[in-house]
Amino acid sequence: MSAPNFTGPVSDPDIALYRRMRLLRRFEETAADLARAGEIVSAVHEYTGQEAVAVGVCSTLGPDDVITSTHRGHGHILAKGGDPARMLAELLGRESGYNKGRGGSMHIADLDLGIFGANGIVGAGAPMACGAAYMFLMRGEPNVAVPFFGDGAVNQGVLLESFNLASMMTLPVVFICENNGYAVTTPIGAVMKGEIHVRAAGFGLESVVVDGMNVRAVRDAAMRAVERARGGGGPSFLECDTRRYSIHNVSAGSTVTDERPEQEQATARARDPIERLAGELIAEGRWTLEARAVVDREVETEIDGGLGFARNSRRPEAASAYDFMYARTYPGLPAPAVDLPSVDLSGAES
Amino acid sequence: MSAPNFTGPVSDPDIALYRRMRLLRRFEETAADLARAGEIVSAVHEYTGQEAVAVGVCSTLGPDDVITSTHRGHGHILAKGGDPARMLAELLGRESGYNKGRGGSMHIADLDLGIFGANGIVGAGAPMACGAAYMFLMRGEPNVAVPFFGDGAVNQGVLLESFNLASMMTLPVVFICENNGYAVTTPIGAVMKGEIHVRAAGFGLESVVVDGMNVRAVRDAAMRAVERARGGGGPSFLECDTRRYSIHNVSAGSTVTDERPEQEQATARARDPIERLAGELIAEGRWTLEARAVVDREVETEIDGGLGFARNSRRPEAASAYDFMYARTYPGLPAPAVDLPSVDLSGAES
Amino acid sequence: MSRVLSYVGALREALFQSMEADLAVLMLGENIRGEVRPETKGLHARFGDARVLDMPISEAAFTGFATGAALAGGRIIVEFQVSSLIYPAFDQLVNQAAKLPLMLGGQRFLPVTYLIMGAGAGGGRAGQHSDNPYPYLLHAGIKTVCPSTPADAKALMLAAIAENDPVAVFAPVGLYGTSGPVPEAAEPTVLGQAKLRHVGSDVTVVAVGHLVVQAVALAGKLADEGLSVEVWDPCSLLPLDKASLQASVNKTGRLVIYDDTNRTCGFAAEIAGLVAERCFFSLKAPIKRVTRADVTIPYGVEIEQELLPTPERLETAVRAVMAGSQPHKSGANA
Amino acid sequence: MSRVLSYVGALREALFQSMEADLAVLMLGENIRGEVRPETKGLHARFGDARVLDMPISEAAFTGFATGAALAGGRIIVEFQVSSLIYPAFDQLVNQAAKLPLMLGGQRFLPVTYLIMGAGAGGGRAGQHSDNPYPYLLHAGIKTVCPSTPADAKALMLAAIAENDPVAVFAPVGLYGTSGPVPEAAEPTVLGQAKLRHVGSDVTVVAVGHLVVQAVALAGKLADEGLSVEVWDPCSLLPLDKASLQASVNKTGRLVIYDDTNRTCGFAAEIAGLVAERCFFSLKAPIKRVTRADVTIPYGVEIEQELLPTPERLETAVRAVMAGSQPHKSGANA
Ligand SMILES: Cc1ncc(C[n+]2csc(CCOP(=O)(O)OP(=O)(O)O)c2C)c(N)n1
Ligand SMILES: Cc1ncc(C[n+]2csc(CCOP(=O)(O)OP(=O)(O)O)c2C)c(N)n1
Ligand SMILES: [Mg+2]
Ligand SMILES: [Mg+2]
Repeated sequence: MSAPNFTGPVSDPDIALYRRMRLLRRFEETAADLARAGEIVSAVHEYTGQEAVAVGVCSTLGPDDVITSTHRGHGHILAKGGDPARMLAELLGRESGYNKGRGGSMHIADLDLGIFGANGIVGAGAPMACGAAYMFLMRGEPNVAVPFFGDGAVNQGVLLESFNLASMMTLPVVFICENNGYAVTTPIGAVMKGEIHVRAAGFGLESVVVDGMNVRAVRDAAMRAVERARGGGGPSFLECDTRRYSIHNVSAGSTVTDERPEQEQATARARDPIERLAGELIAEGRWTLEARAVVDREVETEIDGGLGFARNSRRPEAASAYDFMYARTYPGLPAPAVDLPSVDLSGAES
Repeated sequence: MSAPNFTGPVSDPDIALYRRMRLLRRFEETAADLARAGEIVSAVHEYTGQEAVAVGVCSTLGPDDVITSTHRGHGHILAKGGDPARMLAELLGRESGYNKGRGGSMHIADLDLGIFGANGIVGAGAPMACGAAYMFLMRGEPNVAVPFFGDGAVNQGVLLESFNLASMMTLPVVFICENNGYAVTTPIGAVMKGEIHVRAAGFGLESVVVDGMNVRAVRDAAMRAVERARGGGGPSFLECDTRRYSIHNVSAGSTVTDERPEQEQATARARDPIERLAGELIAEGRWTLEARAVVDREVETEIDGGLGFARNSRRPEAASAYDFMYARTYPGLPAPAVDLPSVDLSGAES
Repeated sequence: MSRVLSYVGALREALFQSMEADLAVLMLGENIRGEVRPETKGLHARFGDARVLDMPISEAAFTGFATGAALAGGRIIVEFQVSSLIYPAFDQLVNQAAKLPLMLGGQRFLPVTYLIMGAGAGGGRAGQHSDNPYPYLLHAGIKTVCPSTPADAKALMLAAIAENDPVAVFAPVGLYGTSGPVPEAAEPTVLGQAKLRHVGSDVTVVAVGHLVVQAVALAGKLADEGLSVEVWDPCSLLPLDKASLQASVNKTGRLVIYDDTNRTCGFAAEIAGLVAERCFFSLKAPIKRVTRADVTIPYGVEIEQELLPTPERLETAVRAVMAGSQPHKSGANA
Repeated sequence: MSRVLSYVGALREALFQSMEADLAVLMLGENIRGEVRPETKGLHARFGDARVLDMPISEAAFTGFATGAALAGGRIIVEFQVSSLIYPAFDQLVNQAAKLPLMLGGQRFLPVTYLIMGAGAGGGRAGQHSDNPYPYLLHAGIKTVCPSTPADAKALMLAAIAENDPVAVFAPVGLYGTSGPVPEAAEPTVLGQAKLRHVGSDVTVVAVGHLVVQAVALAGKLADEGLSVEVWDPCSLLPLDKASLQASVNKTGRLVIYDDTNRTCGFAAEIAGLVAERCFFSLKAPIKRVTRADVTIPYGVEIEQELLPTPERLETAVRAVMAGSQPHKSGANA
């Protein structure tokens, strides 16, 4: 059970899982606070509650593997090894952010870490993962591509088409469905009949359900699917039963309340993936409360440091607003918002 | 076993099936000839070989039921009760055509017969069938909606989304997949793994496979699905194993040859649905060769009459080119191809 | 009788009154049964499951569903909760719904309204949630309105629903914070009628949606200097009130177009083309377009502003056409 | 060395030479392994399964697949076998591929070419197969070329594939029957360079794709009458050679745009807007657009012609701008 991209102070891989989940949790709580306070200007789709999925899955991946993510993407990016400082810088719209302040919450990417980006459009990342997986296959590289998406996405045409692409080409793709029961306010049971994993199996995907609040269960299931894909066995589908703790998203001044049944939320919190793993590790005698406190403090320090870095970074210069639209620009391309010089410059001469 | 929309000279419903299949066959051979000769200006996607599907399915439908069709639509429309004369008129671009010469081969429709139209875009009719089915359900009407589509369509997002719509709302929809093995030159096995009906079942659709070259088998399977839908039992999916006899489409001057294995074509023709039914009826002692010849001649007469009608009909007036774009037009809407009056008319005065 | 309603509240009232008045009216969209979306709050409680439908995240299919339901006798309102969600449904919009009536040779009407919420940029909505995609629908010939006041929001929404053709209603996010007097009665307006929001004689400013407010403010400011700006609000982008536009430009002789969508082949290009064709001899100065730059909207709010039409740029353009009415000589600008 | 090739044969040669030259180049599309499609005939036999991919009828997914493959190091050519097939893929084109480079803050290039076959109307292709949808892509900021000769087809296709951004290549169905000299060597052209197809001094005609041929024929005919028509072929619609367009209009003082796509917010609108903005003081007459009507193309070939840009209408427009250089007085036209 290796965790290729989880390096750092902890040597027990399960404690590394804890640490990473804790990082996701505290990052996201911090981001949500910043959004409520208006320091992050856009809405933030909080990942809290679902940490076991991103961390369990990404613990089986290396930097040459690719993920695509969603509107609720911070967790995936951190789990794949993303730097919280550069992520916070992106959320604050700074030049030092992953996307130089151009992307924001829904587009954070680190191509060098195989993070092809969060995506504001439900389901849209999956076909890109298939394309990357094809390149791996074609070049004989043992990498895999892992698209994350929610329960709501399984009704989106482009995702369903992607199931077929992966299946027909025997691509090294592991589809990860985070079934948190809702798309905004709409329960999945109201917009589909039957089970998500059954639908996926109908496309010829090797398909299983796993407890998405149990990081070791997710990791083990993901490992099987990833090894299968690396070995040429083709695509699989992992339905992770999970819950988000927060409302759909948070932003400054929002008055939206949670419409989900209270009991459901209480039950979800009782399954908290972070507390669960910590409790198990301590019960297994592999860890102590004190050691946990040390890790928690390290995480706090990492986030605080990241936030300091982000806040101290500069914002993009106004003059750079046109940058990156094209790899190559041409005279007059891209067209500006106003074409004023010509008012005075256009002449009757040829 | 009623055949609600098959009226006319034959009282034995199975002979009515024969007659209708024969009509489809001869209509399509005629249309293909007209296309090759350039009298029909557009390409024609020949339905020959697949007659048992359209006829078997539509024999279970009445005029209040709805179908949506495809680029290969003539057969569906005739089977649902379409008038060959008005269809030929449409193919020749005449005012007396179903769509007043505006639609052509890929858009023939008769809303009064519940024919929502052929469609030039693969898969695009299915969601419309779902919408019609919803209106039936909402108004408490016992009608069903039946989208036809090919094997190639089962990889198209909007069709897959429609499977879910029908399933989630328990709509009275019977999806008819005509699996003729190919999308243009691409075999279905090259663009998907596994079975089409299994994929459909994964969406919660009641799903069966039927011999699409056996009209009575198709009819019986469709009847079960249609009755189920009328009774509130929800949607089903019928995969019809069939073959088209011709190349993908025919048009004047085309030099495209058939790339499919010759043996495959020979086997398909040996399963000819029309010969099969005729042979069975005669073997069952319900019919004679002589009676068959009479029916065949009637069909010939009907087509000849239709072609005469079409050829004698007038073409749309040039001045009517802008008609039907909107239910309600406005000054300047729709905009014309050239805005000449204003060159001389636009003045400096207000 | 008028009361003050918010822009979104006015849209909501039009939905309620339309559904009240005609049992054939259904509404479908994502999450519209919940209480999160202000434009549909209470609609489900009032009209029930059969007429208020929560859709799966299947924009293409539910757009086609609306087409089929309309052909089968319904009068359907489809909500897109974000403007860019028309893209996954694009084939069903521009190649199906927009074309069906003609392809059918007029066999049926197609009464469908597309309500496109949250159109436009602002506040870090970033690349994929900042579009104002009406030029795509205009090019496809889909009737389109973009109301700029709460009263118009209600009247145009009512008119769109009553129309027997597909109509797209754009609700700019830039107007969500506004409110104003709205008549209680259900009084649909006639499509294709522009409004003069400020009368002037020196230059015509065509402004759309939330930019109308900004243009009127500028007109007020410049009036103090003796510069007389006419602000022309199309209200309905297709049909377009060409006669009234021509009248305005023929009067002022100058035109600036102030429009918050991409420049190339945008609405401003169409207005410029129209006026260059029809009012040429009245024009005293070049036509100026103040639009978005043709650049994906970045997240950072400071650079975002560089790319959007701003009142400052509008003012510069207005002053430029006033100054530029005399020919200047110099080299071409690429 | 040049030989005569057909238009489609020239495109095909560019595909072969690009794949020959760079192992990273892959092509994907529907039915491209078969022998039906002339532009890819023999490609699969030559380059094999790994580099020539037959795709399922999943336009959205395979467009996204190309994006992902490009981010992972490929240089991808995507074929749409009919122009309207960009609609099911619209989100992946305009909201993903077009925006990714900026949203990523420039982390990667996106070398993808969209080859859009059979664009345009003609011969009963009817409502859903007659579109010429480049304005949609231009509005989205996607680089777009529309070659009008076999030589340009090859040179622009090579350039598109070599470009490190998404580029759409439109192959008008109206040019399928044409042929002409094409250099054997792989010589990509530079994007954004227009060509004067006929030099003149009285009026500039901007013509696109298959209409270039018609415009040149008309220029020849009118030359006999002493009317000197300049035919300007943009070749590349985005980037656009604005400098050369301005030079031409500044010389002639008159402009007619001859473009085979819908009028409203079309390419002709953009050209008119640009010239009304930049060459105003050179203009001697109203700008005229000869385009399609904003009407779904009907099946019947006679009425189809009523709605398309025709040489007759072009001639009328050219004569009108020549005559219309003096102001006329009368009422406005709605
Ligand atoms: C194609 C598309 N449709 C709708 C939306 C608006 N939207 C954003 S998130 C969301 C809900 C997604 O639900 P799910 O996939 O279950 O993910 P979750 O939010 O639960 O993580 C919706 C409807 C969108 N961004 N893209
Ligand atoms: C969405 C879409 N993609 C591609 C095409 C081009 N096209 C027309 S028919 C066809 C093949 C369809 O195959 P299938 O669905 O099996 O029907 P069949 O032709 O076999 O009856 C294709 C690719 C189209 N019309 N629509
Ligand atoms: Mg969810
Ligand atoms: Mg087929």
